[in-house]
Amino acid sequence: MAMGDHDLVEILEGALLAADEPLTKKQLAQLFDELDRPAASDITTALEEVSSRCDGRGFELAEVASGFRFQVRQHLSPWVSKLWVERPPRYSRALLETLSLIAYRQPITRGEIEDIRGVAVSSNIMKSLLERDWVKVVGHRDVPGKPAMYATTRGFLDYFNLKSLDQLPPLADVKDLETMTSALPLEEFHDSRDDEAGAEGPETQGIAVSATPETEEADSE
Amino acid sequence: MAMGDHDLVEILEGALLAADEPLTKKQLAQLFDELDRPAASDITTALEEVSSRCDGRGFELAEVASGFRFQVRQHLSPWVSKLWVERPPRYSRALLETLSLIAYRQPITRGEIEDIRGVAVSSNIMKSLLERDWVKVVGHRDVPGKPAMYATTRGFLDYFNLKSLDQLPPLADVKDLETMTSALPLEEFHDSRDDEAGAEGPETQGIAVSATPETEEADSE
Amino acid sequence: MTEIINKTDAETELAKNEHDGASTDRSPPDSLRASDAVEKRMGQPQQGEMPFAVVLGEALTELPKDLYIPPRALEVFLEAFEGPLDLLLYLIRRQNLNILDIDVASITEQYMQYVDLMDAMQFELAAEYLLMAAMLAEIKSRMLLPRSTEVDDEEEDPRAMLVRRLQEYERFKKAAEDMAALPRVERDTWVGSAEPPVSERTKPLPDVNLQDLVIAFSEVLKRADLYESHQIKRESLSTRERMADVLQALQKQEFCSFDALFKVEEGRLGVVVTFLAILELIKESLVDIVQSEEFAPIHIKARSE
Repeated sequence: MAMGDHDLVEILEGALLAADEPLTKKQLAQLFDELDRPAASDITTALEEVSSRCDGRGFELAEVASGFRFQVRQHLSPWVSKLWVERPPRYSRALLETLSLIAYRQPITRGEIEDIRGVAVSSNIMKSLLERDWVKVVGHRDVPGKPAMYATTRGFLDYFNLKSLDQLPPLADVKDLETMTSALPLEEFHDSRDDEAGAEGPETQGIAVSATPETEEADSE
Repeated sequence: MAMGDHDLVEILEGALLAADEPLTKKQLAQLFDELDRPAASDITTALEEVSSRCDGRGFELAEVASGFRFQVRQHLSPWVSKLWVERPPRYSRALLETLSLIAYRQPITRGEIEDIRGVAVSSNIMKSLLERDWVKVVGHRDVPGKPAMYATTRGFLDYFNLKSLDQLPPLADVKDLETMTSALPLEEFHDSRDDEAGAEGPETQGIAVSATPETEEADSE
Repeated sequence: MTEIINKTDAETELAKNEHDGASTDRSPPDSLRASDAVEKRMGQPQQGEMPFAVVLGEALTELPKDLYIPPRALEVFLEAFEGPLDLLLYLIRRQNLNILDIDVASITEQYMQYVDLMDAMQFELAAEYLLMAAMLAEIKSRMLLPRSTEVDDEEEDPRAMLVRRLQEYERFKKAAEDMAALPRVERDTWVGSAEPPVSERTKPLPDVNLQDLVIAFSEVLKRADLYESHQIKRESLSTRERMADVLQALQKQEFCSFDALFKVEEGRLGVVVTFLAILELIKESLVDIVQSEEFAPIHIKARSE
């Protein structure tokens, strides 16, 4: 295929832009049939032209260990990096449950959390909560193994816009929320409440723990 | 961060080159903080500048279905294609016919494709098309068996360098039924032909008349 | 038509064969010229509609030479066609005929020849072709019969239907060819990309809203309720919080003066809460309370420290 000097520059530009990896001069030369193959010096000259054409543009030709590549100019990083702003991930249910137990039942050890949740609490969860500075170790329980006791931090209160733990919503509110959204038969609901009230002392009434087996509603949240 | 007009063009260039996917004007605008965000018209103007800066270079700014991207100029493909040892995948006629039916007739079920092609569509073809992300299931036709209805994706348009379905090559015209039957040298079928028009469902009628949706699309090009 | 055939190297033999076939459009070989002539005559309405045109049709049963397919090539040949409609289109186009002018009788004969070969070679593949053959035969037979207009009121002209199917198929066959010619990523163009600048990406942290937290708590309590027989009791939150505060204070110093844990500015309620917290901590064996002698200052000591 016929190819003038002008084309050589274009071909190199196209190839460098299309390639996923940096290209060496040798690789660039091999884009051409043997008969048409430009001399190494021509490639060098053409690459200089490619480079100078990038003046004032958002990208530049860079030579790195494995060859030549186009790269976006570093000073554009503040904007270009926005391309990869990730959507915040979501916390697992296990983490939220652990956090809620620490919030409502502090100080609490990991073992106690596990007893209530009925499953082990992964170290990652505790690590995430500590790193987020939502929980802290406030002491160690004087039982074998001296397990750490966790409590929530000021940072936790700040994040949730609470002045103190008193302001954590009482569980009764949750109950209302569920009553509104669930298709729970009303009688059953009342029965379970009555049973509960009967079984508990006055102190426990406020918590209004639901004894209904329909525990899955909240999953849909 | 301060940003002049000159920078806007550079930022767009950098972002378009750094992104793995085509970027829409909206996505480009979102690279900027709200206070700094350029108006849509500024982005358009800057993109025009980006495009004109590609004149005589080995690449161009292209607008495809999912946005703007830089791409290598087609006339360079003889050289640039040498970067890859493997030849680009070839697609069978069966696959392309199936794909074209989905493209021009979407949403369409596999059975409808088979009716027109007069031959079964292999599961492999549907699988390939789905895996390549060229087609997707957009619903199920409300007939026995609830067959899936297929439509093409943005990925399909991007791959074939199209901005929208309008840009598909126009579908060849079909002589309408009148012309067709008058050309039939069969007088004895004359009567039955009258019934034909009445007996046809909306689908077959669409084929016969020239005002079918797909021809409209093609015409508008 | 040649592009259909010239697909793979394996088809060379066939392609050569078919090249002859395709070229009949321009210069039909002698073998075909005769049949062309017949077809031309048949194509004229006055002849084609004569019931006894069948005689001429039968005369065509002698296979034109270009129809011969070496058996080994049949498989490849069939792969070159996308089904019965495609084959039929090929037969029509090879004779440079408009679909609208097809001579069913003649085409049926030719089609049957292929189907016969196919039938012997690979029966499974032949099924769809056989169906078409049956349809062609039906059309042909109907054309041969004198027909009363009333009888077929309910039915569509089978030939018109076939022609329409052929036309429709041909449109999409063409569309597929057009689509194949569109500039394609990875073949005709490549998406340009450059190394992105180095960036210090900060990973955003998940958001949680208070309601999620409360729901999580109610969930876990409900579940605990199912696991255990005892009821979960309400704890006074402020007491719990204060317990944590006391423990926190005790972490910093080994002993803490009992008085120092109370803050006058919190008022009576604060004092009560703190006192309850300390009692609870003692009950839970989390702290020790130390008093060296009567009325001496009371000190609190974290037990685990």
